[in-house]
Amino acid sequence: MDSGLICVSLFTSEGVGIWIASILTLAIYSFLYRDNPIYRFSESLLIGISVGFLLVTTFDTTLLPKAFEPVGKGIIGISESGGINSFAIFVWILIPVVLGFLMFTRFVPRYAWMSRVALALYIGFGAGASIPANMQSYILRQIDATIRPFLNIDSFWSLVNALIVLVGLISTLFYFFFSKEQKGAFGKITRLGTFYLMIFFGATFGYTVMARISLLIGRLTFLMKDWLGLIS
Amino acid sequence: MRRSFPILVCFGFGTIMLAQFFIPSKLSTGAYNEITNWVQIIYAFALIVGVVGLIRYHLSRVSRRQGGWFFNLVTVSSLFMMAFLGFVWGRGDHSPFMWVFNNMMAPMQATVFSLLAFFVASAAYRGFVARNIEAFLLLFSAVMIMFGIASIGNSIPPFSDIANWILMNPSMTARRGIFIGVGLGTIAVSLRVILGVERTYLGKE
Amino acid sequence: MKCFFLITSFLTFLFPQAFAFELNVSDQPNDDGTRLAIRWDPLPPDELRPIDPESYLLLRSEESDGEYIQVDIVSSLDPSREKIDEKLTEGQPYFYKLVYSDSAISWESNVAGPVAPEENWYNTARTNVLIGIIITAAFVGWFIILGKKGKSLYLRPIAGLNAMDEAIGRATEMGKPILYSSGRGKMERPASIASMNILGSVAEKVASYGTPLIFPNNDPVVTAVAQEVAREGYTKAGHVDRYDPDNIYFVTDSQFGYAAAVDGIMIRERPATNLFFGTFEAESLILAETGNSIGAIQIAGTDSSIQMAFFIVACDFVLIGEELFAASGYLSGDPQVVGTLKGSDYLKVIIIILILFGAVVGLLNQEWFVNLFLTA
Amino acid sequence: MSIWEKAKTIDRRIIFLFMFLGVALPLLIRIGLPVSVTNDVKKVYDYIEGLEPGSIVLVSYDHDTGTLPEMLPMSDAILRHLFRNNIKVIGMALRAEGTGIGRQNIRRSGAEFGKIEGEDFVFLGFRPEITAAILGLGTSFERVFPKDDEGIPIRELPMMKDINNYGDIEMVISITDDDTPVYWVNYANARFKVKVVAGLTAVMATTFFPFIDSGQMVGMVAGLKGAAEYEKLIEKRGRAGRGMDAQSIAHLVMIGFIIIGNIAFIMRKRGK
Repeated sequence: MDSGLICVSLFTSEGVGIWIASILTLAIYSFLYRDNPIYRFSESLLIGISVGFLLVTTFDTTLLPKAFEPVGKGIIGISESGGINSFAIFVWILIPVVLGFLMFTRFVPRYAWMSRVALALYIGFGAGASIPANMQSYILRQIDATIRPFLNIDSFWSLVNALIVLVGLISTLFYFFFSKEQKGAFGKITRLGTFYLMIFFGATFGYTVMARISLLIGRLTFLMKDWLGLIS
Repeated sequence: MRRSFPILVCFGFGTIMLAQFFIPSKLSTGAYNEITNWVQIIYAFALIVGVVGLIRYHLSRVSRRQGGWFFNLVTVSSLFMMAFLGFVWGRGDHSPFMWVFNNMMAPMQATVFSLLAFFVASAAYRGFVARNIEAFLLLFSAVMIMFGIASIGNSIPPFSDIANWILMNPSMTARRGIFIGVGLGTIAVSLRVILGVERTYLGKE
Repeated sequence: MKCFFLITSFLTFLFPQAFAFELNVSDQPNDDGTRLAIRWDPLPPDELRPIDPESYLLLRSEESDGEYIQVDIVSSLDPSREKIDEKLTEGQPYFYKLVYSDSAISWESNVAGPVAPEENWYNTARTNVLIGIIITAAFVGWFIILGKKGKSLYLRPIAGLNAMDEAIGRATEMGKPILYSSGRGKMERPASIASMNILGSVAEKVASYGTPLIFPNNDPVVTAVAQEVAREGYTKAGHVDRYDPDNIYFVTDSQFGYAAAVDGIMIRERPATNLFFGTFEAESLILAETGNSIGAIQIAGTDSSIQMAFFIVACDFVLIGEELFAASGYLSGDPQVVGTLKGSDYLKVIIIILILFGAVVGLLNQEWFVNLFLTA
Repeated sequence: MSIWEKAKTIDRRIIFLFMFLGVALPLLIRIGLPVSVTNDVKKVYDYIEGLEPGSIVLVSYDHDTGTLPEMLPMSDAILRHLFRNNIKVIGMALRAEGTGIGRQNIRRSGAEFGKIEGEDFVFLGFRPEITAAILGLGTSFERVFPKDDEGIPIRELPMMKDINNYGDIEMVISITDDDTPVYWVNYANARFKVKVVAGLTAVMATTFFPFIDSGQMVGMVAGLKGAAEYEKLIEKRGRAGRGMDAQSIAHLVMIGFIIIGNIAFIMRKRGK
């Protein structure tokens, strides 16, 4: 065994940090036993800190450089040159900021509908961008990946594998048919599709376990090594 | 106006985003950059609205002394503390803001994440029971992968080979099937949104 | 790429002196007119064969005998033998040359150019995506029109959706709330839109029963939309008075802060039913396992293939993949939405035919067909 | 209620407890589960074992801090082996974040074996632009790194006196979480015939099998498991062994619970 329990000193900035992090870590783990005020405290703390963190970073990285500073510059531009050009630029800069401020109409029920203009822009943007992206990576690329192996069949087993993959894809796609009842011969194919899906779900679950356990190893190593000094 | 104008905006920006994918010209890339900028700005304002709502929610519970109001107070005060640290001393590497991030926020998040190590175990115990063929396949492929990839089975050739084969063939192809389905579903929803057929998100009045 | 490299090096091995060294410049296609592609013959040129330097300088000028500035360092081993020069001015002609010099020798290639970058208005490399979208839009659009005419269509049952009424009813009987979550998805994701549609139907049902609906959010824009959608659902059911905006609120955008918060809400409010619809990430199982521990009926649906696996293991019912997007058609019965499901079925038939055909053609070594699906 | 009925409604905290013990105990107490050494790792070990004392090996830290938990046990084990065999080490980094990691790692391991910086090992620091750096080292170390990480001209470092280019070193070890070794193989190995070894994350391993088959790479050490194998070869169990033990035991605990759950299910079915 190693040297035994030697906690990190409480009298350095680093030490205080390790102590606080360790206590909060234990507080979260206490949830595994049951809900309790200590967990609830750390949960509330985490929510508050994370929102504060988000607020500051959003202000620093988006609102200030992309909204307020350009507007400020626009105003200076108008007051200095006063031309129609600088005014047009200013209006252009103002559009997203105004749209953003429309979000605040949500607090006034009568004008709340105005915030929908901003939401509509936001959602239209997402919908328009997602169509080609999905066509490209979720459909064309998947077809390509399924049929490309047939170009390089060099052994009996590579053919068998390519066929297993082909049958799997087709039966899974049949499973997703909505306008046809899953019975008879068609039902058998869709059932085969569910078999493939189950293998995928099992494999994904099994494969992810390793990464999740690594997280726990990481936290326990922190507690036992950095804090308690149990591991050399 | 209240309803048709937002739908028009949605149609307009949806079409621009769709078209710019195929148009490499300067105007198109410029529009793309400008719109993503706008979206970020709108998001930032929505966030402020969300945070204001959040603070109102917690403060009203505190002022009404509702059950557990102390914890609402913890949330609001830690939020203000973090904002204060960030706005006064900045976000530099050695700032108090980053100290709180490194010693409080990051370890707590990592710990919540690591709860999954426990939850995968309890979910597996309950869910991996061979009630029928489907459940058996789910169980079988999970155990083969766990044993053959991450545990001592990795050193025993047939197990690691079987595990890799499952990952690369049947599992991969089912995932492709899901991808294609999700892709089609996504495109259909997006088309309905752009065409104004799907308008639930706008509510009514 | 590796294969290409092998072939070219093999060729230079066979015919080392066959060609005089040449540098080429051409417009980079499918761009906004700011890029040029510079390509060169295998290095080294004959004159430098004895020393075979590993790097050369690539120079650019706006006039053939003007001042040249360094653009890049070219490695003699770079198998692509190509550099893309960026951030140029559209319409401005440019000249390029490759040079090497040391104390003993100084060498210059031919001057390539002048070539001016051209702006393009259509990306030819994406034609297959465009055709795919046109076909998809045609089918979806056609069935939306059919749906408008009120043609009713058969839909196969989906277990998770059939269970929805029962799950809502159970919460009502037990006098407990229903918890809804759309996960980590931002509002611009179509999965979030699908989730909002489901939320609308759920809100409508819940309103008539008077069961509280709690929906903690991870994204402020989702909060804004969800409040609208829920209010609309309550209004449709004729109980707008029962709508409580305080039950749909933004919690935090931190992934695990959100997971911790929803876990806490579950343990304290004890919902009888948990509904998880939208884009989920690693928090999926944290929510579903806690939900299971309080004995809630759980129905989930997500577009994230990995999280489906966790929901399958931990929830009572799961909408797999595309079923999430189909849900709004099932729940609302809107013939236009139902129509698009039919359209999507036809598209699947087309994809299956393409795959079968592609497999046969692939076996016959017809690479051109497979390459039709290459994306750039 | 039979025991099998009880198994159905088992308090999940019992499962949590076993998972906790399954991870915590192997971290605290060395179990030393059998680790079978794969060929790719053995090749690396054998090659280093065959080097003369005083030979020079270049270790490049080509990864970020995010993957540190997976990479650190590996670099520790390899450096221990090098220093134990009195091989001199040149450290460098092709990734900015690798600079701090490499500097710390090499100094700590060096100190462990009483090695002196400048004589037994050096740390040259970070260079961007992978291709140019790797090619440049082929002509002259001094041209790529005129000064070391501390700003000392490398001509003044006793160890670097006779080192001009790859010709004067025995091998390159790239410790990385991406495909940087492809560059080392394509430029340093193909052109200057220097031996290349990769230390990789587990997920990257499959990418590099072809390079080992073709002999372009001496071998590789992949993931926590590869590091554990290396620890076994140098007969010094460290954190990789512990981590692997914890992984294996935790997985076995899970599989055990799944088996119990299924036995209980079968017994309940029989009972009915």
